[in-house]
Amino acid sequence: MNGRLTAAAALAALMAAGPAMAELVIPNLSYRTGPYAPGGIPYADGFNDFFTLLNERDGGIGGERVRVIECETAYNTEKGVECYEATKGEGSLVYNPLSTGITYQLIPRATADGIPLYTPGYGRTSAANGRVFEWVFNYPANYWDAASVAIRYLLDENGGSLTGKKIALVYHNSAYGKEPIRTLQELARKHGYELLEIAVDHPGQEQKSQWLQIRQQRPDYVLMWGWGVMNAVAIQEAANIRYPMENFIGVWWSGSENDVLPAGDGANGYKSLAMHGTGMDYPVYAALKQHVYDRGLASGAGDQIGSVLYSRGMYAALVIAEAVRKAQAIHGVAQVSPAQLRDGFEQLEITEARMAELGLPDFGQAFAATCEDHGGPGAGRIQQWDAAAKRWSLITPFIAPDDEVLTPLILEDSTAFAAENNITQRCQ
Amino acid sequence: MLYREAGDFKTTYAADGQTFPIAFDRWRYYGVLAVAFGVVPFLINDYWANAVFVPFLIYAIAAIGLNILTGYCGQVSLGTGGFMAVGAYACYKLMTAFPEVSILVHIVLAGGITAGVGLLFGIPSLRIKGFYLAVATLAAQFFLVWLFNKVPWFYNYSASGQISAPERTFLGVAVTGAATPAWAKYLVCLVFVVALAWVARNLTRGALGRQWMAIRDMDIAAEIIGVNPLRAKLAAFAISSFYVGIAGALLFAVYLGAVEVGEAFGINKAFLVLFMIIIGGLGSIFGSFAGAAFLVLLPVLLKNVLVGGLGWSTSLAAHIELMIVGALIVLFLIVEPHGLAQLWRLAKEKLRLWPFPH
Amino acid sequence: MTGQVQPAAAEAAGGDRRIGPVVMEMKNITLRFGGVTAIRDISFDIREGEIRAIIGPNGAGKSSMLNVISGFYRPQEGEVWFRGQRRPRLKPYQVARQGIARTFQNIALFEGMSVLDNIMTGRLTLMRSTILDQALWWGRAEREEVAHREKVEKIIDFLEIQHVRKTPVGRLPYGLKKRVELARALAAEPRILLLDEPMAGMNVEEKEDMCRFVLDVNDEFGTTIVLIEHDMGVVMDLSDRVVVMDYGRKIADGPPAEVRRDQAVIDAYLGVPHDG
Amino acid sequence: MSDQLLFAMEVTLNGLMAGVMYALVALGFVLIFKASGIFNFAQGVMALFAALTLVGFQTGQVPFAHLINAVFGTRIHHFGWSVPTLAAIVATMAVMVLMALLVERLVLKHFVNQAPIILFMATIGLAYFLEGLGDVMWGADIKRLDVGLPQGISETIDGTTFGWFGYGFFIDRLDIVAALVAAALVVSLTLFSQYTRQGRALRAVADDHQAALSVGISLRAIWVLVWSIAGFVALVAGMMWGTKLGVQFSLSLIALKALPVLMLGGFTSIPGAIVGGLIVGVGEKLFEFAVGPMIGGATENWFAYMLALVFLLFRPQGLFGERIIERV
Repeated sequence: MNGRLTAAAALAALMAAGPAMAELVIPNLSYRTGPYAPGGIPYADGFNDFFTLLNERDGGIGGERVRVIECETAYNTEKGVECYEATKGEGSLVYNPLSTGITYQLIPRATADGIPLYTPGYGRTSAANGRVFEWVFNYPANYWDAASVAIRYLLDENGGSLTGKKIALVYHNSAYGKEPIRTLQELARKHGYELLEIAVDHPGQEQKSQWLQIRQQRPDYVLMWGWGVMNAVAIQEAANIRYPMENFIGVWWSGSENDVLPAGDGANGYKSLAMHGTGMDYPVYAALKQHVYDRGLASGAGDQIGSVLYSRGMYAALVIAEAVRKAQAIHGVAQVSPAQLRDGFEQLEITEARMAELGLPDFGQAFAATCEDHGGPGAGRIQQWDAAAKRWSLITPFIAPDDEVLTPLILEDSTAFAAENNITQRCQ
Repeated sequence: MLYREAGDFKTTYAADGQTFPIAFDRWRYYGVLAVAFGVVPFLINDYWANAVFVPFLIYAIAAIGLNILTGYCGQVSLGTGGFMAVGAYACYKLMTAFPEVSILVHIVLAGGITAGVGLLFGIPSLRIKGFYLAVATLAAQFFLVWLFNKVPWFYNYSASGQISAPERTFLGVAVTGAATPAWAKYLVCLVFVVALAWVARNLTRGALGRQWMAIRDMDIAAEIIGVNPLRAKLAAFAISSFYVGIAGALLFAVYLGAVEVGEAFGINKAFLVLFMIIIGGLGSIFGSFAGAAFLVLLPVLLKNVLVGGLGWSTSLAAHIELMIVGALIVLFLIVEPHGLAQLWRLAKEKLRLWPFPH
Repeated sequence: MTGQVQPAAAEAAGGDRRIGPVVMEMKNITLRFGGVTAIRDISFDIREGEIRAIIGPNGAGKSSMLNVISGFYRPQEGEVWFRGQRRPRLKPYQVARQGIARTFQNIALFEGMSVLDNIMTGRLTLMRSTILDQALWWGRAEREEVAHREKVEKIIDFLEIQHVRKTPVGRLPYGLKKRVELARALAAEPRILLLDEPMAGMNVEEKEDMCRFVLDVNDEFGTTIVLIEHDMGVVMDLSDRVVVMDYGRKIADGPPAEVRRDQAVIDAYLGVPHDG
Repeated sequence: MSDQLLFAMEVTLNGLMAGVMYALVALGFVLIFKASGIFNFAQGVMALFAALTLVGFQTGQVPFAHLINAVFGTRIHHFGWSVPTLAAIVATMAVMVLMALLVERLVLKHFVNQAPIILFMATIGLAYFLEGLGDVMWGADIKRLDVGLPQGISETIDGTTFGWFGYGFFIDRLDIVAALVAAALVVSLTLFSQYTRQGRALRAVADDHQAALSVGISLRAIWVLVWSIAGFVALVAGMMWGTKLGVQFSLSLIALKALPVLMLGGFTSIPGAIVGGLIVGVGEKLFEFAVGPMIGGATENWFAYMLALVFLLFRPQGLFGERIIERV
């Protein structure tokens, strides 16, 4: 009897693809298990907490409460697909899967289903071209921007010239890790540095050969495109061979507390890119504490607040919330549809003033999307780790990427995609 | 009282050798087929296709393939992920190079190419035996994944190294690409599963199947009674890889649509399919289905019960889910060590005697 | 050279039976494992249709000899002649295809398969359908399966194991397993049947049954049989000629009655100290 | 000496060190396989679980905090104390022994006289379970493990070799410690199995199950013993790797690095695990150094297996296995 009840409950749960209720449904495809869980947990917490804040403080967005449906993907594409299909029927408005693999997976599906994808700082870079990718948004910055910003920063450090310098790229041997290679090669041609590509296989717990290679080749700078345990090990190994940490720059996915803490003092001085600010020095945290944490509504264990990836999850939620607001304004309805939300994303403008209003002054860059531009300005800052104080500090203002190099690359890749999939370009 | 062999006399050896000797089994089997072809396609939606049926069917093909090699021929393989990748990439290259040829042909050809690769990595099986043989297939697993990641020709020089399936149609209906209707995905996979399971059944009940099982049970005796071990083992490797390759091609082209080799075809996939056949039952076609169902459906079911039904947080649910799957595996083993297929057989035997067990 | 019997004498000994010309001949076989010599310079022949026994104390090299005949071991020296030709280096399965089948001292059945399937494996050397035929299971594969099944059923009848036809062999008692193994060997319709201690570990009744089967096989199918056996009574009753081995050497060869009287044989069995 | 040669020497030395780290993981597999013929799929997860427990005790985490909070709506995470490292190690060891007892009582007991494949399967179930349990008990976030092991370049070796060659070799001090620990582990395991009653019983069981049982050795007691020892080895491996990686799920994946070592060294030989580890370590590092850059790098994973494969083609029984003579 009991067994039958459970089975019935399970079946009901499986079938629960009922009509959309009067809510804004925003799925959170997160990963709190598996090899990348340490990165997935804070991001998901930040994402959830921000929407909880909006619900608790403002009663939702434009009077509509937000229902976040969390679904565990374990960073696994098949589970990602399952999550997408399971949440799609609930009237989901936008997907943010925090996985480049799942993003590639969802681009055709979401495009066919007419649901926007928001992939800030990850995913398919050429989706920045709104002419081809109608439903995908990856502003404020993407991988290629990151590569270019890093090189721009190094140019500034070296008085405008990198000629004769040797720069190593230590990358996760996957689609994600290979993203910046093309950009860095193009930039090498332009600026005359030598690029040394060093691959690390998943998961990357053992990087002796890679770091011995760096020790022997003595590159002037090391860039890193890592994720998961690979980051921590690389920073540890760099410290071990006494590579000067200030010459070691990670992408924003290689710049969280998780990555530097295991190396202890050795990580002091390590730099990474940042597309937003970090730490508790923003007014929004007072509101979060008051409306979310003190009421026991915090997501997860509630111990991730203020960390880099928590901030990023919160930032993603913030942009989505702003897009919803924009869509509500455009269409004059509170209960927006995915297609209406797409319009909101496409006409979204976030200014410094608005960020300050939201309690996050000097946190992210201002940007305005257009029909063509789904990628934003792509600027990034550099942050540096202070091991004694255990905190990141931003050491540069926002640095703009080199669009002269990037634009043709994006155009090339997106046009190829359009041709392959018979997509007629929009925004003409 | 329906489940009887009494009165169900066989008058020919052909009838005695058939797959379902008991009439009731036969009818149930036809019933399942009729529902699968005649009812499910009309009811299926995106969720059921993508989360349940399509992965189940594809993994069933891979599991049958691995079961041929490991369950029937006794050669342990941990290279399933790599061989699936061969199928997927072969399919991708064929699809993009010859868009005018039917996708179904490409999928079968992809299986053929995988068979060739499997044959190559099967050669060491002549010298290396038992669990040590796993090293050859592990080498294949890691090498193939590395190869597809490193050589840009395989992914048509795309910027990120991902491959994505362009839209291809069959009889005017899309079967790959985002516009594929759920029922089309399901039917394509179903047709492959039914055809391949039928062929596997034929192969394993005939001369070749007996050679495989002889090698599995005692390879020396098998050789002395006249089994050519080279031929039998390589046939097992090739045919098994053919199945696994088709599963890989379907996984890429029909199910996922876009894959990245390290993520989709890593060592985890090899373990997953191995777990399926061990849990389902080694040396059993039905076991391959049971194992695939167990490992595809159980996590989905548990997730829905724990998160959807009981309202737990996803992280807690995910962790508890792991514990439950683990505990269930141990529990099933304690009840019946030879897998779900054997459990099923025992249940049927009991049923055959019911209600007069003595 | 004790007890070496000339072929003429053997012919005389079995004159009334259908014993034909020499079908297989072992010439100066020597087999070593590392430093151990298992077989030292042994020669003997086997005639068509006879029952040829190899006897000797434990460790005499009898089973190794059988393994040489079935191609499982390759002797370092010596030649095997089969049907008037020197046999090249063959793999065991090639030897099997020439019509040499065997049973094993420690039963080597396929434990995971049914009795019927085990016996069917004996006919593998006779099956001709291709992988494609089998995959599609129409025409040749099915016809062939049925034809071979008929042959196998005859053997099942002959050895009186109908009742366990579909039982997995793992569940059978020892005596039946031995019989199934014989059935599997017979299913191959061999020219020469090698039996490695077919009666070891059996009770008197089972032994009698097995003796009857061996004689019937020899009688009905005219199969040449080479047999290793410990039970002297059985050997004396069954065999036409006997090779006696001790410490890897041949110490006697001839009809049972002669061998029994041979002094070297008596010494070997009674354990007279060895001088070499 | 030419730079390339010096580099190659440095890579070789580091390969040896990496090999020791692999061997540490492989040892746990060998112990259980030798004593009970089980390929323990859960060995990697055991290392993770041990490291998680160690950190948890050290930092005074409340076990099952996540679950307790979810059920009772509380918000507890830490007891607010920290435990000295040594005490935490002892406590963790006690947990591992308890785990061994439970594994025997709840799992292995039911599988006496079953085929190895079935026991292997049971360990798969165990691996799933332990992974989930570790997460529920201690949380899935990354934790820093500091048991006072030194890390970073060894100045002494750097200085000495610089004096010799004009190029200082890099050796990680953690690796030196690991090598010493591995040596101590092998010596103590050998002493244990040679000179203690339990050790002799262990060897007897490894040699011949049936015979050992017939002289009155309790198989179940042996199982508890050997799983406890494997738990200890897992703890040591977890400590070494955890110091390097931080404690998180990826720690359990080090088992993958132990597999080629096992293939090469043989599943039943402790010296085999060590020598196999060294060969794999040196082989993959040298290959990555010499050939890797030409073919795009990241070759280590597959090269270890290719190396083992080529090796096994010439010696199918593994490095220390006995020559296989086939009999019928």
